[in-house]
Amino acid sequence: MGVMESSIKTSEAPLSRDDLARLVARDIAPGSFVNLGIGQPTLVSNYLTEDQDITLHTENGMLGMGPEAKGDEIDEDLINAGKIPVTELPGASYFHHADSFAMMRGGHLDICVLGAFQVSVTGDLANWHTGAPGAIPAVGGAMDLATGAKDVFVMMTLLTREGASKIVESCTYPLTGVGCVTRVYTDKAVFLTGRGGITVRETFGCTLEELQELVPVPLKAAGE
Amino acid sequence: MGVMESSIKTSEAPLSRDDLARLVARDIAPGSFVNLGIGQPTLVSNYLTEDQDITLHTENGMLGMGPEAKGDEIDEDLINAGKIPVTELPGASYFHHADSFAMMRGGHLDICVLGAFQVSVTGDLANWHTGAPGAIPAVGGAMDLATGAKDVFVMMTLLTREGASKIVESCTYPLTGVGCVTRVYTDKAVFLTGRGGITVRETFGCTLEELQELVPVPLKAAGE
Amino acid sequence: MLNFVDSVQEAVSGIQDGSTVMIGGFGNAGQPFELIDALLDCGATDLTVVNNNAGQGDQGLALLIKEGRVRKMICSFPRQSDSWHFDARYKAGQIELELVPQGNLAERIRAAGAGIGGFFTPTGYGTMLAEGKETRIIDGRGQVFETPIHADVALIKALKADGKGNLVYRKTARNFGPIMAAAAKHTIVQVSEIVPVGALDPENVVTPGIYVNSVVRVPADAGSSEKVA
Amino acid sequence: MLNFVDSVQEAVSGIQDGSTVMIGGFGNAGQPFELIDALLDCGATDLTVVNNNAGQGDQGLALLIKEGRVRKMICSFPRQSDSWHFDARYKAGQIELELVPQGNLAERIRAAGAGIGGFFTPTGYGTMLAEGKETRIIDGRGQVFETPIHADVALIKALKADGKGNLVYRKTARNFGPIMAAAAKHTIVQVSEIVPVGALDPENVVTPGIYVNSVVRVPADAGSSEKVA
Repeated sequence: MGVMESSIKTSEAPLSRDDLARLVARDIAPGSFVNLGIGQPTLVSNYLTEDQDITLHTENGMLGMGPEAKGDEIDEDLINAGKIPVTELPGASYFHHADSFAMMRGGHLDICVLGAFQVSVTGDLANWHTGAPGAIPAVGGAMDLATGAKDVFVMMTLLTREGASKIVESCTYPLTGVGCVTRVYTDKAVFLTGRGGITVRETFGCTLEELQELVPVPLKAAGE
Repeated sequence: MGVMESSIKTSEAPLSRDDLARLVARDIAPGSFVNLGIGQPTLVSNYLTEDQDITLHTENGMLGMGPEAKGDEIDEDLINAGKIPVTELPGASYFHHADSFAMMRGGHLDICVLGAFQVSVTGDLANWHTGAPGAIPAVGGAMDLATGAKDVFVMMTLLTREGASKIVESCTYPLTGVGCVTRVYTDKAVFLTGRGGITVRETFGCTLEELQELVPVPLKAAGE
Repeated sequence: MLNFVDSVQEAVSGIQDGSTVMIGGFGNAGQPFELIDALLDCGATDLTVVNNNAGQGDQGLALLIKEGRVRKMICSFPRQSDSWHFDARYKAGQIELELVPQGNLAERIRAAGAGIGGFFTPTGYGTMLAEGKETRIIDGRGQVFETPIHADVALIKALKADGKGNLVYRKTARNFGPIMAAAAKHTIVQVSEIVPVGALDPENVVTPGIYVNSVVRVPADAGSSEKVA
Repeated sequence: MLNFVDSVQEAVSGIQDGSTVMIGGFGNAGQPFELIDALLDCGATDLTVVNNNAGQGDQGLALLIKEGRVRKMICSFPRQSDSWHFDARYKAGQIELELVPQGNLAERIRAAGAGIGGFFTPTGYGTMLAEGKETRIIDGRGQVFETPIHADVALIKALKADGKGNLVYRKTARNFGPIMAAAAKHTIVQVSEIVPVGALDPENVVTPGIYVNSVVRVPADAGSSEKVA
């Protein structure tokens, strides 16, 4: 399948994890309410600016979460969903677990940023379970986050350690949610999912044609 | 159908509304959480003693409701379900409407006292709508109260103004709830409903036989 | 997005014809009288209104109904001694009524805000208000399927808002405010006082600012002399 | 009925073999460690335990599992780096696991307390956690039917109780406490402080005393040195 050349933005090199976090942070609209998943997505908080006035939600019952707590700030009653001690910003609020998940499941969060094992062209997400025999399954809030937020952004490396694309025609790992992902941020490109399949917004250190060779689904530039 | 004579308690005369309210109040177990419906049931609050330590719920969002507010106590933000200004007792709490009805519907209230048009032998309740053509229906919280409380007590006169029994084989008015009433307090007798039909706990100013003549369903003394 | 606006007129100016509008309050407690008056003035019509009642006397919601601006009422208790404007429209067949037990009204509003697609409840089972509805027996109890009530706009009243739109209420004026704020796409709040960010204890916030879109300050005593006691 | 008891041992003494026990907490925040220890000591077995996790390290719930007292776990996240006691029992086929998405866990607990017979939610639709469950499309969205989780007993931790059993919590230690208190037939609370009736502002009560049966004071620093960070 041929890929048409296009004028989408690119950069000289793949993005580092921090560069990727900076990019996601920049793409979050001012005033948004955001939930950052455990792991790589947590890095995004390092690059949110005060001007953006982003309010962070943690599903264990808080809006207005501040940075990780250090030293004397550590309070065992104030943790995030990853069980890391955090801080409270002015204007914060606390609520119980059902109210917190109602906030997420009711579609009130603007953006949720999650890690992933695989994302399909139609936005299916697999990020909770490898399905390996004998593995003990653990889902946490992943399915609620995937189905609840207005936009679900995924952050991941494009390729597994073995070099397989995590962007797939159809997920082979057990699903977290169906058709829920709206954008995928990877070290090599930003993908948009939705009606009409997957498109590429920008690439990092590769052309669209080079990207196509890594990904087993037909790609086109966004906006074409 | 014959009625067996029995040794159930009786009194010399039918009970007044206030005597009936006093009786209901006396029957409420210490420490209970209680909702008193609009109208006649509200009178019960006048006869609850401090020793009983009863907590009153009002479905518009409060536990620990005190007596009706008078004079300077009147606060338009503090009303009961009948929209009457009330007061707040120490240890009160406020909550929103969904939490308040969750409390009722989740079976946490010990007793709810309601008025009624009719109660059937199996405890069906009709108290919200005459079903008259052209009547504008209005249900309020009646159906939630009827189905939610652990015990539903009804307070009413035994007979309509026209002399018809409000204890019936089967309600002719539209139902509020099915099989929900556990006791019926009337001016002429206290009835218990439940498995095995209706029984009479005590009579006021009449014998069980005289009572039977007023009521079109077979009666027997409770405990027989 | 959260906006602090200068007038109730500005607050309601975006309400479209045909909208579903939730209005807070139970009796006078928590009724956003000034926002309702502004809705009357702004001219929006063909409204579906969700409120516990259907207007009282010659004010607020009753006037909206009198003026023919309400196509449908969703409420638990329309008939009151002074609900004459609703009564007249209803008897003339000029207003639709969806009568909902009060607990179902509250739970259906809560379900909308919480992303619940529907739920089973014992309330109303075996009654005429369950006619035509799906039912099933769960754990030996008859239950009725009820669906969420979503709204385009909520008009509510709170005591204070902080600069993030966090709200606290006062006594039984809290009633429908928190659940309506979560159920509507756009929530407009009138408050007695706006306080700085940080002035509300995070433990005591009742409605987090995420549920609030427009805040307008209406001093507590404004127009109170016009209210029905 | 509300009781104030003198010890955690007395508080849990009525828990029967075969009970379903909800245990509050998310991570260490809100975990009623001392009540769990007392449950371990009291000997009740064949328990179904509802908690977000399935025990960590060599303490609390993990020890209950190690000792073979838990027949079934209902939780969202059993697998952690230090969940070795659960892992061992699970791999040996000695413990049943009902894995529930965290939001469904919270909503199902809430449903039990609120008298809801069941509800539809988009969470889990199209995934293996919906296999065998009733589904339907509502407003164009696939949804899964979920049922309430009731319990015989809840063990929770709060900051303060007043003499009526009203509770307030502290920061993210609130988590499952309020909904578990409402979902269980008998709710046992450990608090740092017991205050007189009237000492809590009625506007700020989080769990009304109606949901509380036994209160025991456990000073905040008791045993904290034993806790995993």
